[in-house]
Amino acid sequence: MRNVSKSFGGVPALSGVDFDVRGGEIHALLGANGAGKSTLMKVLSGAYEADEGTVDIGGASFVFRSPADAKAAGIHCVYQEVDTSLVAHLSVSENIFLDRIASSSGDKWVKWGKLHEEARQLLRRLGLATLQPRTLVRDLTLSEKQLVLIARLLAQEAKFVILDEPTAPLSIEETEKLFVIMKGLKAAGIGVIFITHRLHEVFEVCDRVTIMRDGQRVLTEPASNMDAAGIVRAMLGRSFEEEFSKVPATIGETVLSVTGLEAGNRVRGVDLEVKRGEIIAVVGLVGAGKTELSRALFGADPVTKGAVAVAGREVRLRSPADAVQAGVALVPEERRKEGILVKSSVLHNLTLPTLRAMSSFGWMSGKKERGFANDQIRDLGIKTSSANQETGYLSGGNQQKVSIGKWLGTQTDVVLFDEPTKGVDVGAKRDIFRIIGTLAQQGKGIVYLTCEFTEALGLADRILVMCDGKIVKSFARGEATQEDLLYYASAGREEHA
Amino acid sequence: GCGKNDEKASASSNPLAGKKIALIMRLNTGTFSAQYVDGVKKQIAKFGGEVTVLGSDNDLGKMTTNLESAVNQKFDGILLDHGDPNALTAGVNKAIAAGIPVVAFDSALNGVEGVTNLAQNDQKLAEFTLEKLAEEAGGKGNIVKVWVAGFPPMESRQISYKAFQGKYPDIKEIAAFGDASNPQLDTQNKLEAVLKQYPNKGDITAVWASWDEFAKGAANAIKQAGRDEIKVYGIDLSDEDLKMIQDPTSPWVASAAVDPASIGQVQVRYLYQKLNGDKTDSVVELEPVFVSRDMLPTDKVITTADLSQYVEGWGSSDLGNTDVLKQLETDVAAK
Amino acid sequence: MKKHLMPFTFKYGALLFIGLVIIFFSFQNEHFFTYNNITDILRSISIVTFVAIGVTIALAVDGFDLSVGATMSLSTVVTATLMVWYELPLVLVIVIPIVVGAIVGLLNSLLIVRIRIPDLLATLAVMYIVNGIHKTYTKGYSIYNNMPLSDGSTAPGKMREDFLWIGQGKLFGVPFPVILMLIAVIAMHLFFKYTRWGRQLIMTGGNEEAARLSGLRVKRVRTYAYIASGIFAAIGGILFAARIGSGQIDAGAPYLMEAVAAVFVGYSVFAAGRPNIIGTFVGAVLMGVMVNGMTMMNIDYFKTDIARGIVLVLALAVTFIHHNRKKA
Amino acid sequence: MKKHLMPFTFKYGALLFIGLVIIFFSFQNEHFFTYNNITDILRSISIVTFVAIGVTIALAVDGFDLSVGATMSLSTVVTATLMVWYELPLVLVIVIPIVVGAIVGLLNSLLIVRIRIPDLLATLAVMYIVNGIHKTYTKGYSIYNNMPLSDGSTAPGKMREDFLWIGQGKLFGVPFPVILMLIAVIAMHLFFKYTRWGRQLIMTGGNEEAARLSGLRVKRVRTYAYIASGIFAAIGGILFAARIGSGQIDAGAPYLMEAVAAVFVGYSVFAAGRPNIIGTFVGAVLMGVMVNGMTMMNIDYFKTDIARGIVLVLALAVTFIHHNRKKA
Ligand SMILES: Nc1ncnc2c1ncn2[C@@H]1O[C@H](COP(=O)(O)OP(=O)(O)OP(=O)(O)O)[C@@H](O)[C@H]1O
Ligand SMILES: Nc1ncnc2c1ncn2[C@@H]1O[C@H](COP(=O)(O)OP(=O)(O)OP(=O)(O)O)[C@@H](O)[C@H]1O
Ligand SMILES: [Mg+2]
Ligand SMILES: [Mg+2]
Repeated sequence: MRNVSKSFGGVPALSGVDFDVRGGEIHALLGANGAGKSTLMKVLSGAYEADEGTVDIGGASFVFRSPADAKAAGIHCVYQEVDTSLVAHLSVSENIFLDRIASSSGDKWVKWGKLHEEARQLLRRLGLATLQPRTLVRDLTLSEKQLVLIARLLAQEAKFVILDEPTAPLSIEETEKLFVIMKGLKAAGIGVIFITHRLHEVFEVCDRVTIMRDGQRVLTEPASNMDAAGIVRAMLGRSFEEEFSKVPATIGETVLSVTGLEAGNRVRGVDLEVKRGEIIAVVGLVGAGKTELSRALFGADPVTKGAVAVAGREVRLRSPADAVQAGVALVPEERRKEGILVKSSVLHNLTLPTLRAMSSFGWMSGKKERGFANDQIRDLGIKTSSANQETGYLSGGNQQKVSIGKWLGTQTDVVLFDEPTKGVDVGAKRDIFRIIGTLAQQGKGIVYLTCEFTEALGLADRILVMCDGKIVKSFARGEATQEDLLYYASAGREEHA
Repeated sequence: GCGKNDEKASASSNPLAGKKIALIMRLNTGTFSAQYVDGVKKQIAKFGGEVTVLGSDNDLGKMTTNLESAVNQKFDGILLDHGDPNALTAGVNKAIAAGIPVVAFDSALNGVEGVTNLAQNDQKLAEFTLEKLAEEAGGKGNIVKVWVAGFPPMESRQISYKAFQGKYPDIKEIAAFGDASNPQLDTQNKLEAVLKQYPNKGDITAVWASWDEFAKGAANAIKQAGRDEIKVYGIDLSDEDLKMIQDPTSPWVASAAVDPASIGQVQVRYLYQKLNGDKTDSVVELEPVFVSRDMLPTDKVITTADLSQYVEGWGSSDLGNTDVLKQLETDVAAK
Repeated sequence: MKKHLMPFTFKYGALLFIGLVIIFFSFQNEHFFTYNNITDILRSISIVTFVAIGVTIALAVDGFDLSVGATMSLSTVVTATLMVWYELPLVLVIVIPIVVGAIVGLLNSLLIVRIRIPDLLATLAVMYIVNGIHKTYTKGYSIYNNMPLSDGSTAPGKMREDFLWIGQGKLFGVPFPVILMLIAVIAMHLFFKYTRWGRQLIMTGGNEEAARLSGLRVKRVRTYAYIASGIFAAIGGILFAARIGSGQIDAGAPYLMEAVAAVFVGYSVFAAGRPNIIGTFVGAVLMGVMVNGMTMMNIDYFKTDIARGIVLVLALAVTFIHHNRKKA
Repeated sequence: MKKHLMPFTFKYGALLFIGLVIIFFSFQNEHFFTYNNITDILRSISIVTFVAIGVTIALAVDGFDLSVGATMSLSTVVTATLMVWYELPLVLVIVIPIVVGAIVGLLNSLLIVRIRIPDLLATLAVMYIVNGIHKTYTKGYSIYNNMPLSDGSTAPGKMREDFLWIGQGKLFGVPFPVILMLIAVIAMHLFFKYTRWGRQLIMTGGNEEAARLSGLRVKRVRTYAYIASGIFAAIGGILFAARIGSGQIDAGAPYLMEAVAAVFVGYSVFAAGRPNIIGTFVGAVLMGVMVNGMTMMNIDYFKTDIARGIVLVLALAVTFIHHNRKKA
């Protein structure tokens, strides 16, 4: 790709980027949130039309106007936003072969039997033998959806393959399987572009690394020439230690206690206790039930059994509104869908839970609102042109900060964080940890649900390991290693399987 | 005859009692329709029968369907209201082949053997009011026409209107509009615009409204604008309309109509003549009646039921009555 | 320069367009731009504006309310029968239809919020039901002063003079329905812009799940929105009865489409691309101006539909061409 | 046990419900379940089924087409004038209205796909325009054999006998429109289920972005969908003219809501929760059965509207209560 530029509504996302991939290599594309990685790949795969620049393949120069053009040139992509590329109410097979059905050549009639059979074989290659090709995609988990998209890739005759943060929702085993597949593609002479925020994965599979910052390419080097610190420095433009400077907080009385909580299919009897000022991490593999636990504690999903007490008072949480009243807040996992309103301004998002406090006799006070919003923007370091900016245009990390910031005006005793660092770059991640530390210092109880064990080890006062809907083990700070956590998180699973 | 009714009839002394009649209507809302349905229902009740109303929401396709399902359900007799010959001929033939007598009102089914067609003379209705308008205006002036095409009676009235324009070249049409979907208020709003356009007294002599729903809207607009020099001439007459014409402050001064209730009554009588096996005329003309304010009492408010006392030819129609039918009424009443 | 021009035409394009339409008609006919005619136009749109405000509120929470026309019909006949059949005092004559409208709204929200039938489907079904109810209630008759009843007697009551004044009277030389309409437009605009509840409606419409997870009682908010929609439709019905002085059957049917058209034109005002009260009002004004102006020009009634459609397309095109260019 | 029962009632609940309605009517009236009456019911729904197929296709690509009623009206009068005014041969009498319908569809897609006006808004505007055009074309008159023309002469032609047979004739004892309808339903069902183009439509409707990213030219697909919608509405109009033997003004207006209702009931058939051809057909049958059965029971025609609305609610409730319970 040569000299690619692209801007959105006057704001440049890419400016004059050159990027090259060779057949038969795995090329890591790295950068902070909003660096322009996805945008570059969308240009390469024809999803966006570049304002400037060309794509050269084997000497010929192309300008892709649609994904169809890019596919004709042998470029296929698994996009970061999984749901944008799946049709929820269609079957797994049809989603796998979406490109084939969408093409204007080939069979005019759809032969369902054949299609399902081919899908079954592809799924087996990915180690998903249990997944029925006839299942509707809307009934799948996020990781299964991601794997369906990877299966779709395997069904193509590609020359170049783009994987935009495919490992974010995958478990460790699934990630390993994906790496095997990526190596297979590489061996077949296909060029693979791999985007991730997990640096150790880069060293595991990648041959070369390209790093982007603020819409520009910073460097391209063989992976063997780089180390993690160097990558982070290049990404952020400054040196940075990925460390968890845990702020000490005084631990007080119990603020949240949960006994025998059951909800949905995945929460099967959870006991939990959080004290003021304490950060409790709940770790588990993908699918352990962390998200459902957080939703149940927030009243977002119905609770079938069990008791919850906040600040010593027994509460029944029928809706999130009840939870907020009881003093519980949730920063949900899927921020674009659940955490923020993408079409509303930053200001409106930030003041949404505190409308009552921002108004008197029902009338909104513009001054109070602006004051609060500007405070949050300053304190949390939200990068936005103004409080009136549409939130959807912020980068992922900044959206996450808005999703956290809106709770800071409420009288909360307990804050639940569900994977708040997913898809967030290291700089923003550090900001988020800082905010969490401050909240703990203020005497709030924190529940931090994550599948990143290092984060739990660095941040938490206590770590609970969740497996198959139950808390199977509890560690105090400094007691556990990453291996211990992994052991209990997966051993528990074997026990129950 | 069909077997089922013989059993029913045996319950009553008179073989004509206990008949099941279908009334198939094209338009089924509004006071005119409601009064017409009432006329039909009352007369059939007097004959000891039972009536089913099949409305068609102004959809001829639905009307055809209704006719066909009435034949399938083996009604004893079928009444049609405001049909259309192209749409209904096939169905009517089917009914007659099945031995079900049909009497139609304003449906122009004259080409079909065995059907009695009641018709109100729409051209004459229009003529009456237009002549009155010309007379009161002294044969000249500016008028507003409220009319809409697409309905057979409207199109007949338009023929008279054309003739009227030819006859009185000094009467000029300065505006024309009309919308059947929201007849009253749309007319009111549009006429208000026209009144603003011609703001001086004497700019507009009269409004000719080809339908009472239009006339009501026109009268309201004029009254509310205080332009009482403009008179409204309408067509059709329901109780509601009558009240407006009687009101001395209302601009609506005259209308021409056939009593909707008596249309229903006469139609039923002809159907029962057929059921009795009588030979009936294939065309029956219902004479329209002209009603203007000066014919009506000023001391009390009347309804269309009392109108016959003041206006000759209204509602008193004994048309279609026979001795057999009178006997039937007494038999049923006696039971 | 060009960069500045674009957002301007984008934001004010629709208003400019309406201005041009008004200027055009003013040149066509000297009587068009007179105080009396302007107030007439405003009076003629007062009913549709109320219905359209209802539609706007429902759309603000991302729900389409197809039942407003039927609700208006029901309210019209109920209003009239309360006076003609039952001779009730003015307060009840106004309050009862509003309560009826609220009940229809409640039924809608029950189906949509509780049973979770999609909005278009639920309100379509309710439209059928309410249409059937209002005709069954009057047996297909329109309601008017001292109407004959089916038992042969005449109805005891008349439409009250003080009631008719609501639709026909003037206050300080301004038709009373126009005053009511302006109050409603301003109040609802302020409501959406400056009150907590208005904000809750808008946020719920923006993303219901995110709003719920921010602690809003979204079900309650949506319920209120449909109830408000029903109430505004009912007010439209009351005004209709007061304006024509009788209770017409099916009076509301044509108002559904008119109201929706006004709301949609409103999307393009200030380039909102969303339902908004001021836009709705401007949309209603545009429609009223078109009808009035074209009647004055004595344009065939069937051609006015074409003109109306084209104006709608142009107004929308102005908004959405830019709207999407911005995004793409 | 309970677990198995739920999905069953969920999936077949709506069908079961329709079966019960039919059984109920059969017991109420001996004439109901007869060959003649059944074919009559099917014939009575043939027109609305064609229009509803058009609506279904548009909804399949997630687009609402409010203009189908107007397109049907236009097609009806065009068909009639081709015979009555111009005495054209049968082929042209059928082909020209279909082309006209396709043009309306093209106009819709132009506004929606190119100018990107939201579907409801664009098709509402086109509805106004097409309504105006069809009335302007005939100056508001309905078209019938040898009608008088405005110049005082009479029209030269009549509705052709072979044309009328399309709407009124029988083949092997089955009304011809019923045969046409069944062919259309089966063909469109196969089209959606087994052809690449059908799947492309469904894909586009399911997630336009995903379809686009898979290399589908979604704009083209959506354009075709609106054109198809226009064509089916036009066929509805042709059938209407053939059925009633004249060209009525505004004939299509009531068919919009009826078609939409049929499509919506169809959502609940097999618990699809989405537009689907078989569901649409079943929905149309249910509506036809209800009207026919209730007139047989001598239910007041006003009350049939209430019943229709309630049936719609029940059918939808069966689907969506489960649909959402599953998700929640
Ligand atoms: N459709 C769009 N409209 C407006 N701005 C956009 C759009 N897509 C991306 N951007 C902006 O372009 C910039 C680059 O975004 P991009 O998605 O390429 O980042 P990224 O490097 O993939 O980040 P992440 O690691 O969070 O996925 C960001 O500032 C983003 O806000
Ligand atoms: N409504 C739903 N339909 C289908 N799958 C669901 C639904 N809700 C949750 N899941 C899936 O169930 C699995 C377990 O639930 P949960 O999300 O609580 O796990 P988790 O431990 O939080 O995993 P993750 O790391 O993916 O967030 C997840 O993979 C989730 O995607
Ligand atoms: Mg990205
Ligand atoms: Mg989770």
